[in-house]
Amino acid sequence: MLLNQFLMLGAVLFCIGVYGVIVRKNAVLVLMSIELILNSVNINLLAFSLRNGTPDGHTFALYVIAVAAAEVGVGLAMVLLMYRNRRSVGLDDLSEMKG
Amino acid sequence: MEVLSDHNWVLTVGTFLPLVGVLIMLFIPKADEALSKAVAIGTAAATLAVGVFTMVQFNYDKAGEMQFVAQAEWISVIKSSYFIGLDGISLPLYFLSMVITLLVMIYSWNHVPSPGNAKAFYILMLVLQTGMAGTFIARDLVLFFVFFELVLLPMYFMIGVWGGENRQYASLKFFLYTMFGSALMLVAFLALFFKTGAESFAIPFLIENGGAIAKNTQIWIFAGMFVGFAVKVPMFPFHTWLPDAHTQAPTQGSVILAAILLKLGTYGFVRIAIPILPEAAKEWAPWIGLLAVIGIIYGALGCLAQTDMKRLIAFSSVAHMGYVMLGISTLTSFGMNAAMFGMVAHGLITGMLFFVAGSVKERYHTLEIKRLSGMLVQMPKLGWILGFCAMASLGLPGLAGFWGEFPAILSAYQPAPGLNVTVFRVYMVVAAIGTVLAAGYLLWLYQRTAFGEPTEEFAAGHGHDEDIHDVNKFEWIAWTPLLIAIVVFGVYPQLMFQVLDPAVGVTLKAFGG
Amino acid sequence: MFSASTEAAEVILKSGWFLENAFIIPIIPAVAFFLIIFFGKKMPMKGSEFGIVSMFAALVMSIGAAYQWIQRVNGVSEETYVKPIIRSWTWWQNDGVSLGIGQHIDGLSITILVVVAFISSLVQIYSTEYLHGDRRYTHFFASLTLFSAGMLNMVVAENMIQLILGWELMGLCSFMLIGHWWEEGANSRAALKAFFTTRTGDIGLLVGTSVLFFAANDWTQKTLGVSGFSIRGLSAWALSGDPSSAAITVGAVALFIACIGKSGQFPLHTWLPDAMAGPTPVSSLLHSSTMVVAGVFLVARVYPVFYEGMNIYGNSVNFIVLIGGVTIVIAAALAFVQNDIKKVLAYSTVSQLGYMMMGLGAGAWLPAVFHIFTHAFFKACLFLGAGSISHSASHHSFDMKKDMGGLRKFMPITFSTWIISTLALCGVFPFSGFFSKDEIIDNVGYAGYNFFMIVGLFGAFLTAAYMTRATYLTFFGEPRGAAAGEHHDDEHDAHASHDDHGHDAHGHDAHAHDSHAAHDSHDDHGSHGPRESGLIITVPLILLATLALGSGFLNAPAFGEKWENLKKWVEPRAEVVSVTGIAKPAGAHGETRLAAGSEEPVDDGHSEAADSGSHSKAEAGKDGGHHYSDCGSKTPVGGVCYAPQLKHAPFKWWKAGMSVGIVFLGMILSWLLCVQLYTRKNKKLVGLTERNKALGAGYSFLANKYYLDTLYEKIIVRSIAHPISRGAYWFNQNVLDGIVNGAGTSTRKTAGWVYRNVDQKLVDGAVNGAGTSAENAGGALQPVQSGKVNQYGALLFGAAAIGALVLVIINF
Amino acid sequence: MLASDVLVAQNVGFAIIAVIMVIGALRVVTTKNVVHAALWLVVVLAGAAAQYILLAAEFLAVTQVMVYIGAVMVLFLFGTMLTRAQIGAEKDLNNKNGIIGLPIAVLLLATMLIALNDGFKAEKLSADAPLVSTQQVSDQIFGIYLLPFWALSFVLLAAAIGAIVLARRD
Repeated sequence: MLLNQFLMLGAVLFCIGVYGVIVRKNAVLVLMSIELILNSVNINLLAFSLRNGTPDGHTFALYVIAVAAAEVGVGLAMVLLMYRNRRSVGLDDLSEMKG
Repeated sequence: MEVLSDHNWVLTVGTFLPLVGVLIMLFIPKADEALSKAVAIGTAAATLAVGVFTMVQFNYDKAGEMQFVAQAEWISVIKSSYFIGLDGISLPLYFLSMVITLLVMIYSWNHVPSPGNAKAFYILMLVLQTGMAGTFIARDLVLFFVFFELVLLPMYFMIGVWGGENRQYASLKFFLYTMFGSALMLVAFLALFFKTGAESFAIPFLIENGGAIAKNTQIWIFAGMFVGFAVKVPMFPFHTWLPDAHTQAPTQGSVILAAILLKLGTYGFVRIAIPILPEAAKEWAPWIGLLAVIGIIYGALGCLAQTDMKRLIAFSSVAHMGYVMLGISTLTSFGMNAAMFGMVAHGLITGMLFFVAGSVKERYHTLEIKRLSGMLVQMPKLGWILGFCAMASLGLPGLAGFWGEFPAILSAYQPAPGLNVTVFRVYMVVAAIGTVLAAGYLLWLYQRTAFGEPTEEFAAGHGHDEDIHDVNKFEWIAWTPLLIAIVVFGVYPQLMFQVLDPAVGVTLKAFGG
Repeated sequence: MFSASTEAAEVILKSGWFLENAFIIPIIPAVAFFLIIFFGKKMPMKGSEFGIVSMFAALVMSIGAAYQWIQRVNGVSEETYVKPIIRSWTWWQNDGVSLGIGQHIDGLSITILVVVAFISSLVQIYSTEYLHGDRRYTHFFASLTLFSAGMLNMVVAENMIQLILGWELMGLCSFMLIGHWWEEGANSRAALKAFFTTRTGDIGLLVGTSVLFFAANDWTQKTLGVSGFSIRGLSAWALSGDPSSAAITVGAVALFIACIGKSGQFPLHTWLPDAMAGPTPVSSLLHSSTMVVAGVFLVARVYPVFYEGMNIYGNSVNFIVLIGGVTIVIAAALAFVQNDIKKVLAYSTVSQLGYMMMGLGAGAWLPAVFHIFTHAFFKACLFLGAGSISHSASHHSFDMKKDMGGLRKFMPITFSTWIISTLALCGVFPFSGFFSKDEIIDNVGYAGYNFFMIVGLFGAFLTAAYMTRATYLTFFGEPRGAAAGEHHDDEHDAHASHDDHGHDAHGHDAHAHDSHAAHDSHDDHGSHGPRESGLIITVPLILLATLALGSGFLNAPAFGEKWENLKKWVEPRAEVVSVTGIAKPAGAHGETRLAAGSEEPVDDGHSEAADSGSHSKAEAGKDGGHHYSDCGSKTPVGGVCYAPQLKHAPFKWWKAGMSVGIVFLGMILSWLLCVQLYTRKNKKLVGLTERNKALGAGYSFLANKYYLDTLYEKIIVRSIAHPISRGAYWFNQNVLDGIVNGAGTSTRKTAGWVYRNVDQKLVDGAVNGAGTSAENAGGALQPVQSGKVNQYGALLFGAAAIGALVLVIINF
Repeated sequence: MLASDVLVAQNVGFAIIAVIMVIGALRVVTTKNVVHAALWLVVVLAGAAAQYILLAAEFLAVTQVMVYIGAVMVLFLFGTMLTRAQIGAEKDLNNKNGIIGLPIAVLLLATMLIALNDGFKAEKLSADAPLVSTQQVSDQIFGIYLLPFWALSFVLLAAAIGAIVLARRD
């Protein structure tokens, strides 16, 4: 069982996530893509952890999951707020930073 | 490197004093604007005092060596240390940053752009000051990078909050563009670090070992740095953020941007890219020179096409930094000296021009060149100052601009051994033509704005009379030093050359320069 | 510190305080400039006193220096090379080389110093009256003084950079002075044009200086221990046989382009007539006698460079002679079709400058310099005379046809000075112009440029003709227009009107028929008829006229050797000077000092001079008995030359007689024409027309008169002068002017195009394109600014990806 | 059972799961229907959990299932419900010039793959490597990594409060 197969899987997921982040307009979907990215990271972490036989990877994977949970919570809350304010979750409707 | 002076604390103090000021200001109620202004200016003045002290203590006979060197553990994990020092190249810019900041603050006393909030504005300027000064003394790449980026944020807010109508766009463009550049720059730094055996980020160390890197690798690393610095300079293809940033930024922002921030890029070339990677520099020099002369002509054309005074000045920056980069690209100490001088001169002159533009805007509420006319009739002093700066900027001998421009052109006649002479001589002629274009657009600007009769809408008795007043007290205080400096350096350039020359010589050891 | 050679100079050569400290001369007016700027307005005389005092101080110092220089020269034999007094302080250092600022005082600089200081003083006095009550009186004097500072600095310049400094300062001042009445677009445009045209020429100055510096620096450092900017170094280098012909030719041509611009030589002369938009004193000082000779001065200053680079005395026609000759004719022809008296003078200035250039190009160094000297006096006098007329007689009009005529009765002093200067300009014996101009023409011929000698004579003819015409129109015939006191009522109202609210002096430009009117304003005599101007104006005229009459005798070979004073004092002697001592690494002053000591021709210098003198006896005869040396002809042995050996045409009365004859011919012809044209025009017009139609061109004098008659009635006829001048004028206005102006506009157009299409669409678009699809890649900057999260993501990851890629590639 | 066929089984398992995950992930970023996207995400996350098991991280696998599929997905679905009236396909989920996402993603992927391939060519994961016990993990969390843990707790707290503040209807 190769180390690379996991890493590469991680890489593929990561890139798909990136693609999603860039392409998607709907906030919820963007958040999902971010989840993809995070998971790919987790897979890497665990793979290395197994390779080195140290538990650090696990620890941080856990942390990542926790952070992800928090992020999703806040993110969705923001989406809700946004939706409430402007009946839409299209990210390009967020034009505060537009020049 | 032995410590040349026991005052190795001055640099640290001079750099971080502004932050202390910031701390104090944080406890000042926002309402009490006068106080926070006073504190900020006081801090800047104190910083400048430290700067003066540094200048006094500076050992001019050893301008070539690093002085006031201080080194301390910082991030040992990545072998980066807090390593600072000052030599003939850094000194003028280091000092200039302090002066400009103080003057800008004085100018801001009654020119805080809308939407007010002087406290925040001044805090940003202080932070900016730290970043700028730090960049010029950092002797460790990571440290350099940190300061380099530290400058970015305050400027972003300055433009984004206090800027013109189109500020968000401009600020964002500025931020992302520079960010993009710095990303590559960081990569280049890392590559450098690993390629030199991952031992240290200290510049002297890298200078010693950088030459050993394989040539192709050097070229790649240089490419990274090139983009990073060239965006900041800005060189020809990377310049488009500049006009927007300048046009939208508040006067103070433009002045600092023109006077100091642009220099960070060129300084990076002189201090980091070229000495560390001589081989790559040789390879890149012709291309840098090419972009430089394109920038010269191109910036001039851009100026001629402008209808907005501030935008015109912004474009002229592109042209002038072209001369600086041309000087650098020759890789001769002749050119380097010219470039360094040009950087300071451009800082003084263009800074001054932006001041004037700001005051014009404040009086006429517009910078549309065709709406402005007969400034000399309504505000003779301001008009003459504008004329003075225009003359200085077009490189009139006897004023500072000339000493950055002419030697740069001169140096292009004989670039460093190993560079294609013919190519550079062509550059020389093109650059010389650029001086004429410079005269063209500046005088054209001057003729249209200052000469003639005031236009209808601004003629006396059309409701603008109370706005249109001549130079006021704070402006005088803020401008006089710059004007004097422009004349002094123009009449006696040796003041600066004697500091630069040895240091530049050291920098170019790798070229036998 | 001194460049040391100077103390050594005292060893045998006399020197003196004035010579040693000549560098102060430009500093005085420079200081005065700042005084005027800062305190001028508060002073009783509005700052003019600073200017005048400083100019007189400069004048005194120059004269002192001149006196001491003459002592110095007389102290040694005819053949000895007289060291210039050179002092230099480190001005800036670069690449370890320290480049100096200082003084390089020799006969040439002394001559010009005196001229400049003298004329400036007079013009400043004159201006106090002429611009009395002008709204920018103080500014005017500030600029005028700064101008003098610039010119003087250029004259004493020790090296090219210092020279450029003065050169550009003058450009700046002429910009300010031409545009002095900038309320009118015309004036500010003329100012812009002048500055821009000269600036264009300055490309040549920058490039040429760079080329010469790098070509010469090594040699000069090694041999003389001075930088490649130093004028002395360049001169010696040029004659040392060291330079590659390519380098020195390129350098010389480049420099000469700058001279073309500055000295209004063809084809860059178009700015000079427009420059007459400035106040008349300005035209008199800058655009006749001092600034425009800067170009000529530059050529004379580093003459060896041009001597070698242009291969003067070579059998082929060289660039300088060509340009000079062309300019003479073109400008002189143009002077015929002018009605504005100042424009006539402007074109005559151009053509006189052509003479100087032609002289220099043909190796007639001394006559050219001498012509600068004399021309300064009479041309200044003419301009001030014109100013005096417009000031007192013609209500600020300069139109000879409309507003002048018959003035000799009203203004005798102006008239007589004018006549003297005109005769001098035309080169009538014994007026000063004769001695200088005739020398030039002689020497041009003597150097083998026969064609150009004829050009010169033809030019003299034309000069005489158009000056006669101008004189006639102005002073003879019946008073016309303002001179006859016409429409002086509205003038009066005008003056009254702005005596009431004095501020807007420009208030009545609208109906003032000449742009100069408004600003010479506040002349209380607005309501009188023409009359003589006051003393402040006439005294300078008289002084100048005296010199126009007398200055020629300073160098009058006509009366034999001992009259050739200027030749003795000014012309650098071509002697091989030993520099054996200096062939050490430069810079170390100890060596340089001792070196400089041995540089004095006492020891071996003389022996050389001796034997070179001995073998010169051979050609002494055909060389007009002048001392002969190798300099310029072959590489100097055992030393360096600072000046080439120049030939001098022996003076021949018949030649002089011939040229004077031509001049008189021109005058008489022109005079007769004028009489017929302007006085009896109406009688002649009728009746003769059809007779001429019948008999065609078969008439001699009468018919020609008629031809010219109709010509001035704007009917197309075949005559010599007309097509040339018209053609030239057309060429001038449409082609050259068109190019000058067109260049500006077209650049702006291209610029606009580039800006719109390349900058905004391509480059900026590329940036913006980062986030946007192709179709909106252009104008609307949709993408990066959109502030959309996705696009920040795109940028972020994009950058990351590229960064990673770079890293990966590097690590391969 | 024998290590070898275990390995074979693992490899086969990995392959299958990986394919499913990739497909799922692709659908997540391409589907036109938000709810579907959420469900596809479930698939990916579940796959990830399975991979964790293959990587001998049971505890994490469990956590993954509980936290993600249990909590996060529900959140997502709620979010979807709350923010969008109709469930079903809709047109503009993608922004119009997102197309550049593709090159960037591909470039990134290429880079990574090159780098990985260059880095650990055929490095094996030894099946008999010392497995990490949950106890070790907990020891670390409450041992050397305690500080991050606290930080994390604050993050969660902040997140919770923040979410409430944001989402509170007032």
